[in-house]
Amino acid sequence: MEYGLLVMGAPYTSPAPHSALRFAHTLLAQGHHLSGVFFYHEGVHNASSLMAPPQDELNLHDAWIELHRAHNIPLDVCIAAALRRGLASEAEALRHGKASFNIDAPFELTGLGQLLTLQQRCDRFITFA
Amino acid sequence: MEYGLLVMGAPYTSPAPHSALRFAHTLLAQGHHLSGVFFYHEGVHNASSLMAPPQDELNLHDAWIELHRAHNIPLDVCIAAALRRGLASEAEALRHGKASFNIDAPFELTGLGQLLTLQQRCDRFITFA
Amino acid sequence: MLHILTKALNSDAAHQMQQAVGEEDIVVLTEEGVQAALKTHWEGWQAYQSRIYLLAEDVAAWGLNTAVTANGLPTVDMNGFVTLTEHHPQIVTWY
Amino acid sequence: MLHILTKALNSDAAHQMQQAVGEEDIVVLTEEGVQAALKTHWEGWQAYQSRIYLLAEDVAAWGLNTAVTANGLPTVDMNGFVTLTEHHPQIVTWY
Amino acid sequence: MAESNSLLVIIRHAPYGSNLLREGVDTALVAAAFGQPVDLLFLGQGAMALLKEQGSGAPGQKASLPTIDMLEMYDIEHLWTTEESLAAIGVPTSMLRNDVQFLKAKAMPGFLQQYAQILNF
Amino acid sequence: MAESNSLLVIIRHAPYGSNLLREGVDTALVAAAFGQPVDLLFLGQGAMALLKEQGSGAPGQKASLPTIDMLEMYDIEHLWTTEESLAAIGVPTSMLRNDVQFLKAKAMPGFLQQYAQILNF
Repeated sequence: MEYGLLVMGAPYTSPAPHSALRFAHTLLAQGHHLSGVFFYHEGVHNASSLMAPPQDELNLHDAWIELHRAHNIPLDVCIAAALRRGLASEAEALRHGKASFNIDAPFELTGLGQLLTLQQRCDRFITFA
Repeated sequence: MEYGLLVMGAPYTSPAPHSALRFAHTLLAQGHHLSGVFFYHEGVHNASSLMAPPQDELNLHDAWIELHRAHNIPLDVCIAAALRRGLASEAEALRHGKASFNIDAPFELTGLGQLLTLQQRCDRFITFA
Repeated sequence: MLHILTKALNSDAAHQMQQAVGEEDIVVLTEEGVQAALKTHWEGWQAYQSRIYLLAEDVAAWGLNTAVTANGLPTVDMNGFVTLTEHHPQIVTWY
Repeated sequence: MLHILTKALNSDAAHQMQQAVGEEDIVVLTEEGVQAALKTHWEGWQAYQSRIYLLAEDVAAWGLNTAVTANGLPTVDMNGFVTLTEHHPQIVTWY
Repeated sequence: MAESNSLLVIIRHAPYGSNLLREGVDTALVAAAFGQPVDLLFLGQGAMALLKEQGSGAPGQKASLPTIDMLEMYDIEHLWTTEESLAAIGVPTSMLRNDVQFLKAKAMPGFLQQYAQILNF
Repeated sequence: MAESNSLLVIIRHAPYGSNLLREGVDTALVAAAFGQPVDLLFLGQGAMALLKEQGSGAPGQKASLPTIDMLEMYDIEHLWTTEESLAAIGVPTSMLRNDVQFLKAKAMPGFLQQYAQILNF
């Protein structure tokens, strides 16, 4: 089956990203397909390349990238939710006159239309929050 | 009197930073002194220089800097809470091999000792969360 | 002691605060806590009579001015809130 | 429909979920929701009998294995959770 | 609401307490702009967004009323809540906007099943 | 606990649900390292951190038990909770660590007043 995931919890504050990652790996191991993960609300913080947790804790940013590399899963981040919370790609940083940025490929800033398209395209759509 | 504030809520998710800012301006207007603001838990996101809310909304990062400029208020950010949440100064970014950073003066990364020192030094210490 | 409640009355924060409030303590309801204006039967209104306040700016923001006036509930503005903190060395926020 | 509860039983999320669960619906308790293992008198255990599950990994993490065994409560592991979602096109998370 | 792509957006958090009301409404607006049939259901604290007087906005924060008003401009006409939600937060129906429709909590399971998709905020 | 700089750290949120337990305990550890007398009070969901069995940690997250065990190494000996908190979350005392002390909710106002400083997590 075609799955889509919506992640609304922040790393190191909500257990939701951990649950979402485990769910993603499990569904893939069962032979299902994962069309994409959409990060919204506090979930946008999962995309931060500046995340530097202690070495004995999972780096969630890196864990999502690993998921992407192994299975080519799109990682879409709501642009409006991201910008107000201090997350910007190089292009957005430039547009807003910021000197640096913290969102990089494979994470992509995109609009809410992407969330709705993902939900409609998938057989199953699950929120982690 | 000598006041200290602890901010634990994130901008655009919790109303706590707004309440803290209003409280700070009000106590200063009454002739009290503000020894410092400590940002902990999700409150560390207040320090992000990459924050870019829509133009019709208050930029909380800039509002804190304005408070600092007008009254020379120290703005301390818990370093452990910040690093795991994707907030780093230039020095910390370098130390963790990150290509960019999002915490700049007057915000300062510091340890929890600073929180306790602030609380002990102040006549009144108030948490916004 | 001064207690600040920032969450609704059915929250864990509110229940824990209610156990912590002493006989001389003051209570200020802010942010989501101002929804208490709609609950005139809440036992806190009786238990903390003349030492409980709704933060006026938050009452207005949450659209509760009419309810506060109709129910004759006590408010304090941000200036008054700061003044209350002057009189209480211990201040605890329940969130 | 499949309902996922990630918060404790005294939360707004839990109360709202209880109103939403239909007679053929399935319930999975995850994250803070696994604390339901300590509340064997919770009406949900009766109301959703044979269609409610605790997520096993979260039960272990929250230190509730003994309680779940002692009370004979139904669990599902992450594999079983995915299988449950296969059978329910509509999935709603209460948080 | 029998269309195969109909969406229900459930709002369960109060205005200003978090950004969830705003982010939920934004999702509904985008869905409507895409031509997707969309309704809103306000539960518990979310029903606070339906107060008529709601308007000034928390100091320094954007008011939620204009956001709710936008729904009508996008032809989102059905704003639902439950009588139980209003009772729980102590809001009499006289304090509500005129365009709110009521559902009994008992009817909720059947109500939810009408929608192809549900998003919970 | 009559010292003028005594600190009470109140833990009110469950392990893993947020990082508040961890961040509250870290604050207590730093206070102790600074030589400040510090006690902990676990209320409501916070009392979940006192379960004996607590130990595996949410998958991918660090366990909270070692953090709690650290308290003893820093000479923080007083871990308080209330009987009402345990009743509310349904935890019998037999499930708790042995070093927990009990307070009646009724006694809480007097208990809090013993401390020069309180931090609520």
